[in-house]
Amino acid sequence: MFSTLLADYRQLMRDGLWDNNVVMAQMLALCPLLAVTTSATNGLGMGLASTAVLIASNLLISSLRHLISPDVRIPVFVLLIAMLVTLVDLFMNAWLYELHKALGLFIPLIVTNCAILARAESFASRQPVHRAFMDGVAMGIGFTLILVLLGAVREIPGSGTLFADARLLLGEGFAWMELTLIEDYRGFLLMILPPGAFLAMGFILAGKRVLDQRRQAAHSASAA
Amino acid sequence: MDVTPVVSGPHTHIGNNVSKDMYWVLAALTPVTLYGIYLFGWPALNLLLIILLAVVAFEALSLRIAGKPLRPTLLDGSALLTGLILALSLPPWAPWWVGVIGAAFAIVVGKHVFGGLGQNLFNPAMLARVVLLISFPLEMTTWVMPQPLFSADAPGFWEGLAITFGMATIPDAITSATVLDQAQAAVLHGAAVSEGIAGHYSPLSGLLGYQAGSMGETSALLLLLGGALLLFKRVIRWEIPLAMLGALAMMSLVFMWLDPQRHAGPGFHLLSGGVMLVAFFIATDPVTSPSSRLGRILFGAGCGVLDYIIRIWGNYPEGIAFAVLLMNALTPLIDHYVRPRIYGRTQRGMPLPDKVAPPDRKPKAPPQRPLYKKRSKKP
Amino acid sequence: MSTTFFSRYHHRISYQVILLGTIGLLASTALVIADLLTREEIALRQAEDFRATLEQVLPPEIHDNQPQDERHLLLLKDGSTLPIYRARLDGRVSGVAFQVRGRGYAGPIEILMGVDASGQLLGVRVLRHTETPGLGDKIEVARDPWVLTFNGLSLGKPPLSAWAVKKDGGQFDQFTGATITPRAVVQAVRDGLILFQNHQADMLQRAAEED
Amino acid sequence: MYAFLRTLVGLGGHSHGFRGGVHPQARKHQTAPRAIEPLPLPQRLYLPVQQHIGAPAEPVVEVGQKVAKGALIAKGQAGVSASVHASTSGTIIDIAPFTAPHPSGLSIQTVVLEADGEDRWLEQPEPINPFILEPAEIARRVAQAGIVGMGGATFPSAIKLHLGLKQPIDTLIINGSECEPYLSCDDRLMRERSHEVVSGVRILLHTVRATRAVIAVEDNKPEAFAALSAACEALDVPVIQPVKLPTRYPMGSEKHMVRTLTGREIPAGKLGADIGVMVHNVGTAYAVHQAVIHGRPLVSRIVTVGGGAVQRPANLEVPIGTLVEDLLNFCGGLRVLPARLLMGGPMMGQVMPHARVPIIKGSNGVIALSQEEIIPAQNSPCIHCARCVDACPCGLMPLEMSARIQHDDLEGAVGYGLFDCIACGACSYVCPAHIPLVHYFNHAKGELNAQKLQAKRNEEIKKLAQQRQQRLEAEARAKAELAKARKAARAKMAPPKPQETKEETR
Amino acid sequence: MIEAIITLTTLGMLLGLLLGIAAKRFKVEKDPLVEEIEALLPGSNCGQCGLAGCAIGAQAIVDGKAPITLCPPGGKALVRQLADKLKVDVDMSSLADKPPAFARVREEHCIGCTRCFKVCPTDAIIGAPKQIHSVLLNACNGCGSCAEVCPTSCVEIDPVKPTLGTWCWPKPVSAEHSSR
Repeated sequence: MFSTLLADYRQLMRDGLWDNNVVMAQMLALCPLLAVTTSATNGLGMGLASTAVLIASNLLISSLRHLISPDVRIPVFVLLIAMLVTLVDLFMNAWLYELHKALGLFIPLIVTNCAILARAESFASRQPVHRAFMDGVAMGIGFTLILVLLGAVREIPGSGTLFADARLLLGEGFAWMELTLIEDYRGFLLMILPPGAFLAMGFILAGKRVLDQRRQAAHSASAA
Repeated sequence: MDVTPVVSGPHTHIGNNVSKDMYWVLAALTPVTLYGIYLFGWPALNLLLIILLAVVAFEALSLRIAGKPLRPTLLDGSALLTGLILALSLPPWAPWWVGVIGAAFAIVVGKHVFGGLGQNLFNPAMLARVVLLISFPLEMTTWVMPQPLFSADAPGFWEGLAITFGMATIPDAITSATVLDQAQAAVLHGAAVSEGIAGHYSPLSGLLGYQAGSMGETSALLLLLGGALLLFKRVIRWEIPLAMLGALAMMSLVFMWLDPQRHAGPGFHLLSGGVMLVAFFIATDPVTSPSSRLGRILFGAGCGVLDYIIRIWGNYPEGIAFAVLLMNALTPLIDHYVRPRIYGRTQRGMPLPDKVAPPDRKPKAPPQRPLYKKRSKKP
Repeated sequence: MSTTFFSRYHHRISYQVILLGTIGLLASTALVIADLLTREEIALRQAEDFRATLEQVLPPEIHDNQPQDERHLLLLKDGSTLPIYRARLDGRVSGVAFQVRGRGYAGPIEILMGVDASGQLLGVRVLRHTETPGLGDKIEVARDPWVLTFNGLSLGKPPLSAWAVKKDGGQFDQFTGATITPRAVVQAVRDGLILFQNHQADMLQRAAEED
Repeated sequence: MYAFLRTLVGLGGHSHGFRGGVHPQARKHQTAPRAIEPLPLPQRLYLPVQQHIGAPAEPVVEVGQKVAKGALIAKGQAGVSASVHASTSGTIIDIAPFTAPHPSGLSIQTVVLEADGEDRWLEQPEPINPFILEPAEIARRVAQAGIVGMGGATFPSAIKLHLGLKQPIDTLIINGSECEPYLSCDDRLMRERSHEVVSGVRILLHTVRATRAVIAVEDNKPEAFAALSAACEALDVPVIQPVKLPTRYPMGSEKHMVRTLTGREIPAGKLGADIGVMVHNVGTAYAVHQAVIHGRPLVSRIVTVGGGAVQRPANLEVPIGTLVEDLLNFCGGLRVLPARLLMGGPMMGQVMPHARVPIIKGSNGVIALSQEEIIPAQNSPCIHCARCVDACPCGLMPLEMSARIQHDDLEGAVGYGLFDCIACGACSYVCPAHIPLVHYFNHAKGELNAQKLQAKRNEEIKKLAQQRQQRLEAEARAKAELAKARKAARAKMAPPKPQETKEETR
Repeated sequence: MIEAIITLTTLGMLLGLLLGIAAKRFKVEKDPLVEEIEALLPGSNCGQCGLAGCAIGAQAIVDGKAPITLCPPGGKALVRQLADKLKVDVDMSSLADKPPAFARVREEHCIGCTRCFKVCPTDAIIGAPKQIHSVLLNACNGCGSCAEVCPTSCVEIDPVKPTLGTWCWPKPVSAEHSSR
């Protein structure tokens, strides 16, 4: 019983992190993704905020799933998600003020993050609470990882640093994360400009395709 | 006698091929290149060689990754041409890594990501130039006055190497703004454009190219000669160069007439910046320009108009690369909507009416349908 | 089971009305509570933030008051109003801070500047801008000390004609590769100084009378 | 707006002449100076029952039957079809499939005729004055003679003439342009038999009642033009006028010739007759003269044998049904192994599977190209140079069509005008990437045709299935009723069970 | 505060009302697409798709449970019609169009059992008990049902040989052009 549950969670995790990743497989949430990932720190902040909303919305919607009638489900989802995002915005503004200053513009964007609505519609509204929670965690982490990855891919060539200003997000204790990889670096500006986001995204997607193809080839080779 | 292969006609051919075209363009660019090397000396030659090497290396790498055979594509001259055009459009004393990054963008992102030769949407060299301009504004706007080889002030071989490999800084004394920079600065100051370019520009210097600028953009005369050779060999066609230069001239004439304080004349605009190089060698890139004659005319005119708009109202003194890329992006659209009229059909694809048969003897015509529903299904 | 219990009513119009109504009620209530919880904190943070910025252009040694509390609306000659913040030392106005706006490369640049009573610049800080990262953003003090070069300058020092970037024949450095951004800042600061000169009396004296 | 733009850039008016086209090397010097030689009668002749566009003819002879030259061998069917006649006198020795002169190398029903060497004509009717005959009668005689378009299209000429009877024709165009490289059979015909050609034109003119006829000759054949002018003079027919056309491929295409001579365009999906013009080949005119004046059906034609691999290129008058092999042997055999053996010219000619295929009515040339004459394909990807667009005489965009066909978007290619393509090959000829454009178009046209046939067949089979369904249902109903009736009958006989009976009878 | 709560609640109720009415109003009973697709299918219920009849096949296509290439007798022509109808792109090249085939009765083995013509979906086999059966080529769609039931395996499904009339140029093959 417990082991099947564990296997189920492992599968959910795999889906969220790789096979059915919000960005790399579902190609959702590109707007916040491309807008905020000028640095790995920004990506991390946005990812964590989105994950919080995603988990909360999955939980809420899954527990209300029997109440919600199919005809009005979409407005209900939108209302709930908008409420959650506004809550996060308010709380961040109050207690994570510096980070809110950096990400402030993008927090309301989470409302339009179609990944959250998509998970609500296709998963949370049909699954028990515990699975919906795990899905939120998995999808959230998957999204956060991509945001951080894209942020890093853009930040390193773009400004020669990694996790710059991480202390604003995580507190002074995390100052060690802030790396300056190249001193006096003038920067490959394209990467922190919007076109760079598309470019880096394209290469990341291509990379995933290559890995998947290799894996499949290895799989079928071993099966044969 | 034995079975011959089952092939459709025609069984004869005019005898051209893709690499012949490429080598003709390379040949037409040779005088400009040699002159550019003469004007800007060893650093320019170094940069050119580095770019050509890098281009071939990246081409080979991309082909290897894509699992395509190396030889035929490496030998077709297309990568070398991209490299040469890129080198000709960079500041001649740019450091080596600018060239290498440019080559990487041109070949990998500009060409092979789209599927290789013939598939790219944008001109690879122009794409690389724009990426470099956006990313490295300092390096990409450091121009020098011509320092002809073996002249007193010209850097020697070792100095040239030092400049290219970033070991020596370019002395401030010989850096210079391009004439387009001067014109823009003058207008921003509120001075007359003629004052701004006085002493920096004359039609003769424009023609001969004895002014600051990139290696291949300076001598309008040699570029014209190369273009004429290509036109004569029918490697390129007249529509794009003529429409582009014509549109630019028209724009500058109109605005000079409206406000001669702010706007220089057509001669200045045609002979400065990268106009000539682009008109004959870049905008005419077959892959990224429209297929129909009218389409090519629209494309060329669009390049000219956009270039003028960016030069005058944009933030960059020269906008030809942006203009070309914008029009490249429009090319599929132009190709979709601007098609030659099909024999026996109207421009919209309806069968022509039969004019001669009198109505009483005309058999009842079946309902006429247009040939194509406008359905865009580009592979 | 709740499934069967509720889903029986799912298709009734009244059910939809009540459902959406309830959700709306719950959501708005939650937001109201959150707002009440955070309102004070947020206001505090914003005030702190603003004070910190003001401190940068009105150094603490020239005042003993809280400039952020001394917000006044200055009536300009063209009829518009400009909020200003006064610094006082011993009750006398020792400096003012106000916002100016420059036209940058990619949009407006909001600049806060502090001027002492004699018209000398105390400090210039960029509040908001949308300039190209890595290029135009050197106007942020966190990235480049460039804006500090304004400190101590005034309209006569340098002379008005030199209030421009070097490329335009002035005395201010432009950063390599970007001219428009520093040009916009220099112009905006110069205009701010002119504005101060034009309204010097209002900014300093009438304010004193008001109190 | 669009029209304005077009006029602005001066693209609107090709009032005469057509857009595009190419100038392939003519290479006619090999054979043009060579007079027509009669080919000695071969031993066996192979006469396919279909040598034309349309339905195959039905054989009317039996194996073992003796026939005279000109005797009917296979009768044309109703609709678009044409008869086949014996090209010499002899015995029918077989009626069986034989390799068709077609690139597929597939076979076709063929009548094999063993020559008796006498070459004895069927009883000839007295020559008659055609100008006392009704046009419909002339058309009938043309049909009887089995004449088809001799330029290579092989459309039955009588059908064309019938169209002309129904619609007013103002201009009769006789196509003597012969724009294909290598070929000179029409050139020689016009030079050597100009009187017969002009006579044939006169008959055609009489038949379609056009006001004038022009014989169009490309300006690289001055001798033919002079001969025709002299013949017109001699026969005193001022309404027939030889005209010089600029040399440009594909001038010989009906559509483009009409455009060049009259400035009119044949609307898509229509025929020349719809706009008052009719085009016939000079060879057709000659055959009409033979048929109407002398009562001789079409049993021979002029064929150019050329190409670098042929020992002694020539123009031969060949009995229909002669094997290509015999022609080559008469010309001294092959000098070198040919890279391609073609029937027709190098632009639109078809590759032959081997030399044991018969000459048919539309075979205007047998070209054996040596390796040097074929420029080897150096395939590279399409670079969108659009030379094909400039070369296309039909205003198509071959590169767009082939790209779609390559990705199996055949409908997309149709949207770009696939069915307006005349397969002239100008696009492939100029393509620097050596893309087999015409091959793509041929493939797509064939594939779409096959799909159309299949869809039609599906439709028919569906009807059959529905009929069966109905039949089965009807049978089941009948059976049920029968059972009911039987049960009722049994119920009557059996001791009554009152309630049930009531139910059932009701 | 209170206003916000009231506004949002009222808005919710109003929207609920609207949506509830709309859901009742615009209820779609049955998918008309299924019928349209069924009309395109051959209708011979031959079972070559592995489903029990064309109606079920049509439903499967609409539900996305079967590819639009499911019907061998329909051939490429049908695939194209279906692709048009469903607005999907389909890679025709991967479709190894099963060459059209006809049933042929090997007369030396036929015992005249009539089983084959009873199952023929298009009534393409004629014959009578104890008589040798033969196939009407025009009506046969090569589905092979007859071959399955023949007790002596005397029905063969032969591919149709191309003739001059049906032959068409093969798609050109060249390494360079087929690289994608």
